Amino acid sequence: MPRGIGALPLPGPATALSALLVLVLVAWLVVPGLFTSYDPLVGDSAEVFLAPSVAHPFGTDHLGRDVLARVIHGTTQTALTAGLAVLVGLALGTAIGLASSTLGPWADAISMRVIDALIALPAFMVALFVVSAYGAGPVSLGVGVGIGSIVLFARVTRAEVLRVRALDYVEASKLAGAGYFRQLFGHILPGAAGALIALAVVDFGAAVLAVSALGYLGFGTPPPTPEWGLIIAEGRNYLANAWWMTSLPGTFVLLVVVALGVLGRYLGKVTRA
Amino acid sequence: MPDTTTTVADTTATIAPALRLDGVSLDYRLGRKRVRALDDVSFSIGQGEIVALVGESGSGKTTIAGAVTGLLPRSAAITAGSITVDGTDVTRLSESRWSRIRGRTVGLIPQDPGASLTPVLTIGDQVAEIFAIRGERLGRAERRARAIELLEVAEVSRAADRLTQYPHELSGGLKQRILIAIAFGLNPALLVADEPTSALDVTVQKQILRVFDRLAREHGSSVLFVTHDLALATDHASRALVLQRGRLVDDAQVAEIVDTARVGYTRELIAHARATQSALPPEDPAPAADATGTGAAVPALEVRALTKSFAGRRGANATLAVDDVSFTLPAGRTLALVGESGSGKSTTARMILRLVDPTSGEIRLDGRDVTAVSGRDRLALWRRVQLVYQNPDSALDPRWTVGRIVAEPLAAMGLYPVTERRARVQELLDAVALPEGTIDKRPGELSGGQRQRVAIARSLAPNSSVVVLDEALSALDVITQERVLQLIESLQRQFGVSYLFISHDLSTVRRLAHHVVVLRAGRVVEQGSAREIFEAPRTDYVRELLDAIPGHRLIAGAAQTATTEGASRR
Amino acid sequence: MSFHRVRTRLAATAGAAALLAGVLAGCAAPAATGGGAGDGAGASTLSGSPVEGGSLVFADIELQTDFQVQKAFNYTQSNVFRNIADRLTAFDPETGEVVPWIASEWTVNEDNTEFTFTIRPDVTFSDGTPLDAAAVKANLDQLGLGDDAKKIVKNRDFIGYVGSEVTAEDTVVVRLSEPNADFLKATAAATASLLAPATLALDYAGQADISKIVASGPFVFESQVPDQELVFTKRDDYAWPSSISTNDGAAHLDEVVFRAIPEVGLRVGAVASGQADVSRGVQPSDEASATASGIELAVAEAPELTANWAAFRGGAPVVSDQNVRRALQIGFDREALKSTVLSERYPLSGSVLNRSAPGFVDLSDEFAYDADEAERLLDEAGWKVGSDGIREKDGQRLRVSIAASPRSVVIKPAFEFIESEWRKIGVELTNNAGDSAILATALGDPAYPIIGSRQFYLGGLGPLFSAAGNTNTYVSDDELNALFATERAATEPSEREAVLADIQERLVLGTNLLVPLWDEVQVHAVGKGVHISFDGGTAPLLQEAWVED
Amino acid sequence: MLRYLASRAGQALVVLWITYTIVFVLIQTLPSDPVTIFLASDAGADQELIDRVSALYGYDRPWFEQYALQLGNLLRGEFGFSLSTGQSVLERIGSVVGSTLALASTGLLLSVLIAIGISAIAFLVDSPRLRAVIVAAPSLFSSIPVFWLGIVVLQVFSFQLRILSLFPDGSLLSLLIPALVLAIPVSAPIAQVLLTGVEQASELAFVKTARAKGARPMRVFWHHVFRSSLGATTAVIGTTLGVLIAGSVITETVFARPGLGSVLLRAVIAQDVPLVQGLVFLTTLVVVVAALVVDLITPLLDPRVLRSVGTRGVSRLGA
Repeated sequence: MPRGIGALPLPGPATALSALLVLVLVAWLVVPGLFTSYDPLVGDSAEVFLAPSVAHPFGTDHLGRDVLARVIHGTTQTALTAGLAVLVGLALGTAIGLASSTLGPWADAISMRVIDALIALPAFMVALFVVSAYGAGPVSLGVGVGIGSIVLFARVTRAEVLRVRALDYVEASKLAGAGYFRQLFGHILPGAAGALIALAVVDFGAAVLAVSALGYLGFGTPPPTPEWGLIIAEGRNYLANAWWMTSLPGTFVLLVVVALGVLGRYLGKVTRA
Repeated sequence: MPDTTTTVADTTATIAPALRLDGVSLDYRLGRKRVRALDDVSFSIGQGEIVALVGESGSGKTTIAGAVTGLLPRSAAITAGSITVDGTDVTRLSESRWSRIRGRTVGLIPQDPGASLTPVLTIGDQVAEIFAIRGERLGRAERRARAIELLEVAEVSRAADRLTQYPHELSGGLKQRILIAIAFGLNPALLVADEPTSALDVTVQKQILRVFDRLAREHGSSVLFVTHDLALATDHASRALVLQRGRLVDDAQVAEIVDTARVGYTRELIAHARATQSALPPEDPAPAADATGTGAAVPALEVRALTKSFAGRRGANATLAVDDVSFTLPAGRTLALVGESGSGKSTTARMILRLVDPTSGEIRLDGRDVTAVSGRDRLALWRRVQLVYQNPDSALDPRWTVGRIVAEPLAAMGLYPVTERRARVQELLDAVALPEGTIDKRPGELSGGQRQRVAIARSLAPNSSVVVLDEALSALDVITQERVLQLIESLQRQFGVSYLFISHDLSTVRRLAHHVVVLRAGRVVEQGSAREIFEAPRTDYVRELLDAIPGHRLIAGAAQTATTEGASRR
Repeated sequence: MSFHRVRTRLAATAGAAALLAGVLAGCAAPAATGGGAGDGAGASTLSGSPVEGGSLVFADIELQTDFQVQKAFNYTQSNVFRNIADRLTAFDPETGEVVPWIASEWTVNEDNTEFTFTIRPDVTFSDGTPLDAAAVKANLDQLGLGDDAKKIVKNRDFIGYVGSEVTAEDTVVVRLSEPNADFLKATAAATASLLAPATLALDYAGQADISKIVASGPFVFESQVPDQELVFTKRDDYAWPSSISTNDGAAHLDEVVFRAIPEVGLRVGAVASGQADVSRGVQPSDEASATASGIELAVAEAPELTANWAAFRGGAPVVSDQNVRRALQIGFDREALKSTVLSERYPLSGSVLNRSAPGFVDLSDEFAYDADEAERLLDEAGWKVGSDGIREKDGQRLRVSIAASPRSVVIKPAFEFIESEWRKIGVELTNNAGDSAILATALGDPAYPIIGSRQFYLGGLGPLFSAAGNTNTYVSDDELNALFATERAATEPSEREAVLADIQERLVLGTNLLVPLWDEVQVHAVGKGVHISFDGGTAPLLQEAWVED
Repeated sequence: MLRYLASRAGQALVVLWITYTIVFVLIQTLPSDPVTIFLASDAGADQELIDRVSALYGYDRPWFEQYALQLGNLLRGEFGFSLSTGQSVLERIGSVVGSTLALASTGLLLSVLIAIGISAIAFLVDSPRLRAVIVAAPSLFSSIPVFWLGIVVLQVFSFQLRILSLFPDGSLLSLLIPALVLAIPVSAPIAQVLLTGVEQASELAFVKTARAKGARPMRVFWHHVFRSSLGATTAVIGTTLGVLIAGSVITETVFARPGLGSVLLRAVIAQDVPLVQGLVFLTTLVVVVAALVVDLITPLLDPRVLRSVGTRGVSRLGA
């Protein structure tokens, strides 16, 4: 196979669809009002437990609120929580990863032990503990879940930095007289960024699920604020007589997570040049 | 299966040819895009014939090898024509059908012995696997005996011990021998050898090919010998097919090619090959600074008793990577460090660049001792000595523009006022003869040769007096190689820069070097002026090296064709 | 209105219950009669002649691991204790009277400080030791004084307990430092279950371990799979049930198994698929489908408990203003609440106490829904409507939050509804109902604005709301404390009824500390052929239950 | 090898110590005093009792004393008593650890089988469409909320089909089905590793060699593709234990199974510090030991690793 071919990945239909979905989400984030006329908080007592219909594509819940409206308006809170989680993981993880891969053997040994410790310390346990201790809220949820993804980011950062550092052009810039930070910000980080961005995108999806799991265990974002994880978690109580309350938002979130995965992999491919 | 006689040079029209391609065109799918890799390629190989398939990277030779063995990536699709192997049409076969054809009908000797053996299985398992594939039920003892037998035929040393070893414990040469043993063990009608030795040292290459030729003769197998090296092709094949950008441009008996190549492209290749083979090393105008280095002028670089020992892992005793190496590089000259892989030439270079700390010895640059410089002094050192890497793809940050790349030393070392830097960069790009506008391009938009030129420009940016060329030509195609080579020479004349030329390829060394230092296992075997080394080598090792350079028939011309080993037998 | 009570075996019929339910609901809800004839919606199912033998699976919402009797405040604990242990006295939900059990009779001195119990003879613990006066004293002492060495808290209902004295082999005299008429009732509570001396000798860990608890009840611990099931077998020589039991001897059932279904949505299905005979905690939205699939819904009322309420906490500045409290009290439509997230099986409460409780006074007209009045009060309190509809006062939003136990199936949705109602009058509510962790912290935090709860109050309302230490309001209201004192001192029933009325008035209207919500009921799904009844604390009376085969 | 074992054991101890410290810090930063929470039930909070209990558990000491005290106790295997149940922590954990182990190990086994199945099919099918679907499976699996899956499974198997007991009845099915639910998300990362092996397979030189020998696709998969990704796979399995625990917390809740999951949940809710500490310490111990075992067997499965032994490479952690 000739060299070069296969290196340039064109977005396939799956990637395109995923991107589209994410765009829709962004729109929901900015102007949710444009996408639904229903109030996500105040329901209509006369319209409880309505099955999905044209008027209510996702049906209505136990308070007669339009489930789709809650999903749409829930985007904000979800993005806030999951976003914070990703941020925590990214910031701390990258820091540890950089330390271990650029600050010499001692730093490496220490950070690797810390990483091992974080692996050994079940992430979910920590999340559970943080959230229960500080009460469920966007911040505690975000931080609690975020701690869990530190390991991932640390590992990927380390692996990527080591990979990039091994490339001749980094040594070349050293020979060109570039100092630590020049190399770091000029070559190493930009080289590793791709994989990290990709991971961040995927991790976002994972965070949404983790938050949902916590919601199921009773540590969800307190109502009225709608949040995907909690919508699914709470809806489960009505699975027997109102399957749509949990299943439709659940399927939707599933699609989102998968889409983010697809995008993440694509970004990974593109940026890893 | 129609047996036409239309194909070129079908010497055995009477029986089914071992291989026949009829107007084969092939595309690679990339998303919605299609890239043509082969365009209407037709040829055939007679029973017992050894045919070389020559072409540069990207010419499609590997694609042909893949198509013939059914090992193309899934993105490949044959759009026209047919492929017939030993009488069977294999143009469109399912994987399972292919698995019945492969091995016994068509075998493969892969390109990269290093990666071609399953790392987690013992050699024994992988050799013995062919018995299982052939459906032979053998007892442990017998399986072992047969495996050893196969290995010994391929001249694998200590065959019995190898069975329990894992690939990563063996040298590249051994691995390739084992792969050859496996391929011949299945005794296929057609054997495809895909660049079988491109990853190996010349001397090893020679031994391997000797074994290969012998086995091919003994088995009377037909061989498709894929290579980028015309010299190699002419040494080992009776007929040569020349590919260029997916088209078959030439198909002729080696004898003819050697005398009178009809096709222009072939002629170009021949010319280059001959040039590198036979050209006399450049004359050294100045009195050659002799080994003791007491030359008149201050040498650009002086190395005295340089030694590097690596501590063995977990108590294993230390190994000497570089052992008491001394040489002198006169100003404005080129000194070649020659040696096969593991000879310590790269380590030496890296010590000179102070990327590796010497264990002992002394390095003098323009007379100043730089053996132990660090911090600021090391920066100062790098202003004088620069490095050009083997692989231009990894040597340039794909995210940076050429301009920024070349300017990096200037920026980092704070040379030239910011305003003048771009001008300086342009100047350098002109010096390495890169087209207008390259300055704003990114490496991805350039060809391999152009990238290497950018790398060279960067190495010259800080007005360095010594440039270390670490295998700087080996990654390039022959024609490109030639051009870059000429550039390097002209730059030396222009700027009087001195080169430390690290290479395993004696033919390029011969073109470039005034002085040659031959390393083996970290020690200097022989050194002296290029002439002495190439005309009158004093040691057997160097002689062996020189002898291993392929292309004897090219130099000797048509006369030797009949007698050279590996010639076709009909 | 006793006729639709769980324990009325004769009167209760589907029609009657449904009719009443309809009345209470203010509209005839379909689900009420859903099951059709034969299955009395909301009635006890003790009809026909008992069948001996068999096993009954009671699916609770969770299984407790801590059975230290002092802390048996949860249904999950009292449900077990009711069937394995006996008490000095029993509470008759029909009459609201305290009736004899292990104490065959008793006398109280005129100032309610000295109680003399006569202990029924021939009662033995399952380990053979006699339940005599000495054993009773041992129990009362631990309850009344606690045992610090064993980290055992004292029973909050045993106010002023000084000590007991065995005056005759069948007589125990209890002395209190202050009058407490409610002491008698306190001895009828699950938290006053009598244990064998052997058990009392154990430390906290030992007493918490159900497998180590020895008592005198109709069922005896057989085996357990921790966190999964508790198995009890009938005690053949049991012959001392309280006078409210219809079965004077040993239990009909050979064996009872307690299991847990934490998932609300699975509780009806468990009974429908025959995997549980009785399942507690059916949520309103499942009632219709339950009756439709021929499952009986037994509604256990809880005169031993208070009604469901929301209590304002003294330490929280936002609700320190009585106008605000009043506004929140009348600021939501209870009928809508009922029709949306509750069902006709949940009577709207008219006070702190359940309608079925003795001394209940209906104050519901006094806090009827009046949004305009609520808004007026809030304006008056200085809370002006802000840009996003939520009221503000000097930069601070009118935000309150509520914590409540996850065990109630209706309290979280109920407050989701109330949240949307309060939003209309400009109040923002953060609904932490169902978050156990927050509840745990909130209980100890006086500044946490609102707690939603309902509690056993056999020891009187005093312990729940008197001293500043009470975790419900953290408010010590002198007038209230005075009332509590008079209540405890009161000897004449009529006198006590009057005081109790004043207390309710004071709590709900005087201080507006409590927002009455709905009467406490526990809706159980009961499988076909299962006959069961419940006591005044909604605990199953398995001694008189049976299963048709 | 001995030296290596020793050094890894040393590392394991360090890891344990770090985790203990992390947990200790977490607990110290608790906004509320666990003892208060424990005692401030509906019964009302009695301050003197609170003080006495905290003294009893040593929570009144300065943090550094507590740090040393509790660490010492853990090292001596004294896990103290659960605040919320008064039981000995070991007793509490011991009473349910069995069922969690059963669930977790079965789940792990199933997830590995699922992963192998997926990658095998992905390697063997010719149709690119079908392959695309199969390759998407892992990311799908890791995107399904476990509790949702569990409840649906119960509705179907227990209520509709009535073949599964709602309460764990010790039957094989009542173990297999929850284990399967648990295995779905756990299989995802394992499958991903195997799949990357499969995806590279078409480029990998040694796979080419194997195919060139004329080996049938199935043989190529087992002897070469699968066999050579086995090292990486075990490494990943070593790191899925976290997911496994998270999964079992939820699975155990949905299926009302007793186990560490539900114990942990209650302990955390009650902020039962000794119990939480004990749980975390023990699970950490398990995970660390597992990682150690993985490290020791990986070289056997992949001889290449031996060279990098001693330096725990990221590659082998499957990042």
